[in-house]
Amino acid sequence: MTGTSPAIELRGISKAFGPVQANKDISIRVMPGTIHGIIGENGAGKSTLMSILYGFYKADAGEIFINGKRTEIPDSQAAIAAGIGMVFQHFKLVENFTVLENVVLGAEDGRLLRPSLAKARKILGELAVEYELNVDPDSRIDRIGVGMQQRVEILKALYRQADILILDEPTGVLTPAEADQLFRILDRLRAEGKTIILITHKLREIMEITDTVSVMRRGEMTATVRTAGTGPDELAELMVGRKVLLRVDKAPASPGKTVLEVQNLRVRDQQGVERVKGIDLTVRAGEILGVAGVAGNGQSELLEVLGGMRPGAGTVMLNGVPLALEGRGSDGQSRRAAGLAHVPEDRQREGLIMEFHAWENVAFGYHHDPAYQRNAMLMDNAALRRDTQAKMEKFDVRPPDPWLTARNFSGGNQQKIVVAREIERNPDLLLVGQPTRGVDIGAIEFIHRQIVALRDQGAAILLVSVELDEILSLSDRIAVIFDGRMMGERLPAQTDETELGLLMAGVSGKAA
Amino acid sequence: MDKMPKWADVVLIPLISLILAAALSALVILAIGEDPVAAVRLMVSGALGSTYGWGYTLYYATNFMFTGLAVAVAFHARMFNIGGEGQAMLGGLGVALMCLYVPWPHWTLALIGASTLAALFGAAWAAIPAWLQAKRGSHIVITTIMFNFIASAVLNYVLVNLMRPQGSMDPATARFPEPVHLPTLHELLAPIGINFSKAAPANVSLLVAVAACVLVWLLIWRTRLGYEIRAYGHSETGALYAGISPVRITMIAMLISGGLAGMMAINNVMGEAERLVLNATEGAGFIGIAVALMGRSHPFGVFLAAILFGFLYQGGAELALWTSIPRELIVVIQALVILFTGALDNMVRMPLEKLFLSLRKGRA
Amino acid sequence: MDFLTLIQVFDSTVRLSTPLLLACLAGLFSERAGIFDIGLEGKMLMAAFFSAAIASVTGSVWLGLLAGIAASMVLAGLHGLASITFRGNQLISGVAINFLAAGMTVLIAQDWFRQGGRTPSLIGGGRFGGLEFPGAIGPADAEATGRPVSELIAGTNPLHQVYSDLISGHSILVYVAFLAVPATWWVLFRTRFGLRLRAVGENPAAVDTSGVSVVGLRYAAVAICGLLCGIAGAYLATALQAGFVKDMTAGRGFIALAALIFAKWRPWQAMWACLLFGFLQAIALRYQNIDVGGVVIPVQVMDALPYILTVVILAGFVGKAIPPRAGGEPYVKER
Amino acid sequence: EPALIFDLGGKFDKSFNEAAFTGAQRWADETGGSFREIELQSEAQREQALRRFAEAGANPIITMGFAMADPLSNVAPDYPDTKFVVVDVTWIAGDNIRQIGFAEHEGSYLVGMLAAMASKSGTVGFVGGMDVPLIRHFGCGYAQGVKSVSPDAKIIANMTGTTPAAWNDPVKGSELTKAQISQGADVVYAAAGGTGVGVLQTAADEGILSIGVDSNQNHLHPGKVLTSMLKRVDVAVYDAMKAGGEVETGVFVLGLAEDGVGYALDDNNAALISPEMKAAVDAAREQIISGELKVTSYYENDSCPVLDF
Ligand SMILES: Nc1ncnc2c1ncn2[C@@H]1O[C@H](COP(=O)(O)OP(=O)(O)OP(=O)(O)O)[C@@H](O)[C@H]1O
Ligand SMILES: Nc1ncnc2c1ncn2[C@@H]1O[C@H](COP(=O)(O)OP(=O)(O)OP(=O)(O)O)[C@@H](O)[C@H]1O
Ligand SMILES: [Mg+2]
Ligand SMILES: [Mg+2]
Repeated sequence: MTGTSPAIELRGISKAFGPVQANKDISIRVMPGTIHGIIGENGAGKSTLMSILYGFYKADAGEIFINGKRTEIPDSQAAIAAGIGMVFQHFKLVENFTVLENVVLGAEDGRLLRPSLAKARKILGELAVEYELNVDPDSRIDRIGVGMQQRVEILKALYRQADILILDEPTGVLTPAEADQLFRILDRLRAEGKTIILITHKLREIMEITDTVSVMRRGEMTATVRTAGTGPDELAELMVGRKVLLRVDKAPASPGKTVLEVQNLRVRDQQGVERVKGIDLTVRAGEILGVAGVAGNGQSELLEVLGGMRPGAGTVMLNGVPLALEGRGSDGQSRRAAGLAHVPEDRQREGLIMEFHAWENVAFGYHHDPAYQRNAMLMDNAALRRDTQAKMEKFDVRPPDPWLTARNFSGGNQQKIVVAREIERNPDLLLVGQPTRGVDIGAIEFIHRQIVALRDQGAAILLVSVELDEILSLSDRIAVIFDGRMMGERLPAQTDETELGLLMAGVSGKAA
Repeated sequence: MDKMPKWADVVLIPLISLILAAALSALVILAIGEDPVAAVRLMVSGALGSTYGWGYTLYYATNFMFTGLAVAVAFHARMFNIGGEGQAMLGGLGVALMCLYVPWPHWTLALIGASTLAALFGAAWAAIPAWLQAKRGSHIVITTIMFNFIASAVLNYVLVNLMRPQGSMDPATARFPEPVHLPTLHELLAPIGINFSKAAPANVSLLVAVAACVLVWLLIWRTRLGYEIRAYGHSETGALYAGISPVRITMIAMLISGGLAGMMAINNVMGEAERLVLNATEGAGFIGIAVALMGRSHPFGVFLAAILFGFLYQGGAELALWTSIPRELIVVIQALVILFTGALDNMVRMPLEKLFLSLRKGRA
Repeated sequence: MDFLTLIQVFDSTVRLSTPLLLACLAGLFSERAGIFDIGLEGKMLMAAFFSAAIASVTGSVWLGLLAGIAASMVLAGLHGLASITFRGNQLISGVAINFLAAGMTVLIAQDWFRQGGRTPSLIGGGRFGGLEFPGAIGPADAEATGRPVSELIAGTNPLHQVYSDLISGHSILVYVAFLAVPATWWVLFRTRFGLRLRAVGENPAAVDTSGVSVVGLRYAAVAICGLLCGIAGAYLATALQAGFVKDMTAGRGFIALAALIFAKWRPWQAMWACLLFGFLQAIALRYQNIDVGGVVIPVQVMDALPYILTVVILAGFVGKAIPPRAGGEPYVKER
Repeated sequence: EPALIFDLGGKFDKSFNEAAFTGAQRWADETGGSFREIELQSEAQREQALRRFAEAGANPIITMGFAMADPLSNVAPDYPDTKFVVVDVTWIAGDNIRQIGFAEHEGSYLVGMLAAMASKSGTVGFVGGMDVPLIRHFGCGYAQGVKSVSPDAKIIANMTGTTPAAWNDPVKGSELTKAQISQGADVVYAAAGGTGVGVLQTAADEGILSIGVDSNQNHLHPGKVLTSMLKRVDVAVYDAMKAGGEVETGVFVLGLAEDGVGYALDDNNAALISPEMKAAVDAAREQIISGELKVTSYYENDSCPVLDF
């Protein structure tokens, strides 16, 4: 292997999913023994590109060179043979298999299982020592945490003797401490001469560990630069295509009476695992309470209980009236009747029915509204369409066509429909989850302004977001959630990302 | 953008699927040494060539409208109700009880009473699978299959041991009394001067079935409940978000579905046989699946598909009568329709989507 | 019930469980790989017809068996095409296959034999006879001694009775079916193929990204399913009976499905479930109404019992039956 | 053109329906005529089949089995110009209907005698089809015949089921036969339509004798079928077709005297029936015809003097 030929070279990769062009004519080169970062907004096509390299998807056009040799990668088998390993954004593990079985799957030595398992057990032991990747080989995947699961994925790749390791957003589900450990491992792998591609949204991580970085936007590769020669500002600009100014102009809050009061709230998920472990919080009229935290620490469940989507235990008072947390009166209808509105975290799975027309979606959750009824039996669809038209125009939904199905709007416009529907209700309390996930910068600003305007009208707003920037710029108070508990509350002016980051990792810094 | 225009999805795909099914059926007929053209001609003349044929075609179509609507309503809530057969059997029991043990003064009242009990019995038979699905997550397909078998055992027991008249040998109820006789199309049309075949069993239930189509259409597309059913069918998490109770919708959709299937009995039990016999449903519950698939779960589509299957059924009976092609030919056709419009949908859809995509790209 | 009668009932239980067991194991392979199959019934029926038809034409039951397997595998291939290649709805495909078999068998039977949708009765080499184990009492002894078998058996010791009546004398397919149980267990839990098969029913993406073909595995599973259903159908037509009659599977495919759920998709449990359902059938066949401690259970209850039990299981009153996680879902990478 | 409607067992049940087909075929072969036919698939079809043939102008329309009684009494009045013939029904009203019944108990008596004479174990079996008076009628005559030869013979009687499916369930027939064999039966009489195929098959497999019904079933397993209780449905159908649209209506019951029932003796079972057996049976036949010997009918008071069902 000569030092000059890149470990990976992609030339002119293109990929369309039906009408969506996920990758357009993308080329990159990654030198051996380096860590190459890829950043880009949601939906930019990062995962798609890497899945093509790993043979999971087939590119419509383009060539792949591994160590300078042109290589066809029609399936993952070919990728593995070429020395590529990949840790997917969504892990690909068999949940009710043991760690050992997952590692062996597809890499067995013979037709019989036992010898393979025995051998894998031995090698796993060695790898554990070498890379500090300790996992009990006999635990079932569904009984171990996500951090562990990620280790299993890395072990899978190492067991297959991958020289090239692709990690797709590996830190999204990790605490900072776990992330640090991961980076130590990556460092060591690089030192051994392995090539690593790291996809992440976190500029800090890019700056910390990568050698080179590529930026993707809307399916295209907009730039590849040496990490040492750039900075977060430039990268952010490359990412969204223009100067980023994540500052929301807003007047200071003037909080009024308490609207939402939560005491000792507990929530279990479907498997019976407690995800929210006794949370207290209050939100007052005319203020925005931001809840920060790493994804998966119970903030989704918190929103879901408040929004009436799942049962919980504890006390929740809205305008001084207790809300039912399970059984009768604990559903979304009752919540809306009590003056609550909810912009859910996942607009496509929750906030919208993708097969419904825009006008049908504008009634979603409010289909009992008397304004939408013609008589006791039938709905007044004409009125609904008029209402939709008005909302679309006010919120600048493009195209403003009530007859379009939700699926046919872009992500940002889908979100605008949801936000319009909820904000236009003038709720006492608005729950907002990840309001700008996958939304372009223009729409972000618009949506932020609408939220602030609602606050200024005197509504109480509970904002949940994994984007610290968003939390910092929108909130009047910030609460940090970790492992289902509140770690503490800060005022945005008196804190910074570092402190919040520590709290999010479960370390109560200044609190002591 | 959608991958395809809506009309292609609603009209073109079912049409192509149907043509494929028809072509294969023709091959089958050829393979058993018969002439497909002659067979079709015989089917057309036998099913549509006389008011007698129409009478049977519409009679069968009435059955299929009920069962097709039943399957369609459940489909809208993303449930696959294979239990129409059992629900219709139980509906028959309801009709028989009403007709035999209540002294009705007039058929109109009897029809109302019998439909109600038939719907109730059908709904009750759907209720347990629905409840198990909603509360326990047991797969409705498996439970409804099981309930079909249990229904036929129940009916068997009731007919053999309880409702068989003294001294009668066949496991069937007594004949219903004269006042509950439903007017046939002959009797309905005679006053307005149309001479419809006296022998054909199509009866006033046809009008009930058509009304059911309209009502189901209103229900699904014009009422809040329909809105909730469709929303739940498209996305369960979405339904939760909107405060639509999955348990409630599952139950209601299945109760409506079972009720519709049960109501089929006013046609075959009350309108035609005028007594309850074993296997009175003759597989109509299953044909409902094909009808709903063909009709894209839309009541109007169901209406058209029911007539098509009524034609196939009557035409098939004629074939069995006048040629050596067994009646099972229609079972094969039914299977092919289900296969192409249901299971192999993508086989037709994928190339079409590509075609439309390239057409659009070409234009752009 | 005296001891001999009990043996008799168990004997008939074994006979009646065999098709259930074969179909149940067939379903097990398919569903463990994530392909739900409510078309077991249809595949069995098709196999029953073709095995009987070919056996009656050629006079060789072995050719019949092959034909039955081939026919069943064609339907299995169709199910694979619909649910794997074209990613259609597996349940709808199963329903279609059941109808297709119900119709085609009669149609072809009528065309070939003109006997109202049946095949001619199979005689001699057209049928699987019983395997007489060494030392067991069978028809040969009866002929030799000139006394009926029942009398001979009644006159021997219980162990010999069990051996002669229950163990010996079944057709070879019965032994195949029961040997298939440990074989299935071994394949599933002790081989590479089994590991992959189970994985593909739980999370096909994991298998795919491990460099193994999901499509290949699923087709293999569906083919095994076809093979076993083929044997089940052939057993019905050429061993349990002597020829094909219309709809002769009579819901056995669905009982097998019920047994599969009952067994929670595990091979040994599948065997016990099938034996239980076979036992219920044996009882229902022999006795019209069963008197249990003064309460008369009508035969219809016995007929419906497998179905009722399945519903009870599904309701979770006897433990929850959790199907393979990816079951019923086509593996779609690109929306 | 005459029409023939077969019952659920199907045209080729080797028994009841096949007998009708044989008669019709004989008529067609002899006269060169043709006839319409249909095999019913379900209860619900009965009326449609009747009406369809009547509409198409078929005459006479010959139907098989007691289950046609109700549909026929419903349809016949609508087509006064059409003649209907129904086999196994004798109790309905309608002056365009020819109703034909058989004295099955007389024929069964004769084969019962043969069974008792052929049995070595002293135990004989009876497998009935659907549990209805008609089949008990068969069984009762059979039992009387058995008892007349050996008064302490044991008779094991089973019915296949309670629905028409019982006419066509060979597996169940086979299992019931196995059960009877294990209880010692060495001759089994099947009066069960298509189900009997399974009975005869199993009897042959297990090395005991069987008795067929309706058609001559001796040829199914030569040397293993003791005899068949003939019910001359074929003759009835043949006669009706021959008479055509002029067929005489009313109720006709055919017994030994009319040669409507009997037992089959041919090459296939010649070795099984010794001259003494034949002599005894023929003597009984004469006595029954002459009225000297009376076989009690199950219908008389819905019970059988020598057998409990
Ligand atoms: N399997 C698929 N089928 C259809 N469309 C897809 C599929 N996967 C991705 N897409 C679409 O392709 C585009 C690129 O998606 P991709 O997952 O590659 O983005 P990403 O950059 O990884 O985003 P994120 O940061 O959210 O992970 C998006 O518009 C997405 O909706
Ligand atoms: N899953 C899908 N099915 C059909 N069409 C889609 C799908 N996803 C996206 N589209 C189409 O592709 C176009 C681009 O969608 P995408 O979500 O990538 O927009 P975008 O450029 O990211 O806009 P925004 O910034 O508003 O999110 C949309 O207008 C929509 O018509
Ligand atoms: Mg991604
Ligand atoms: Mg977007």
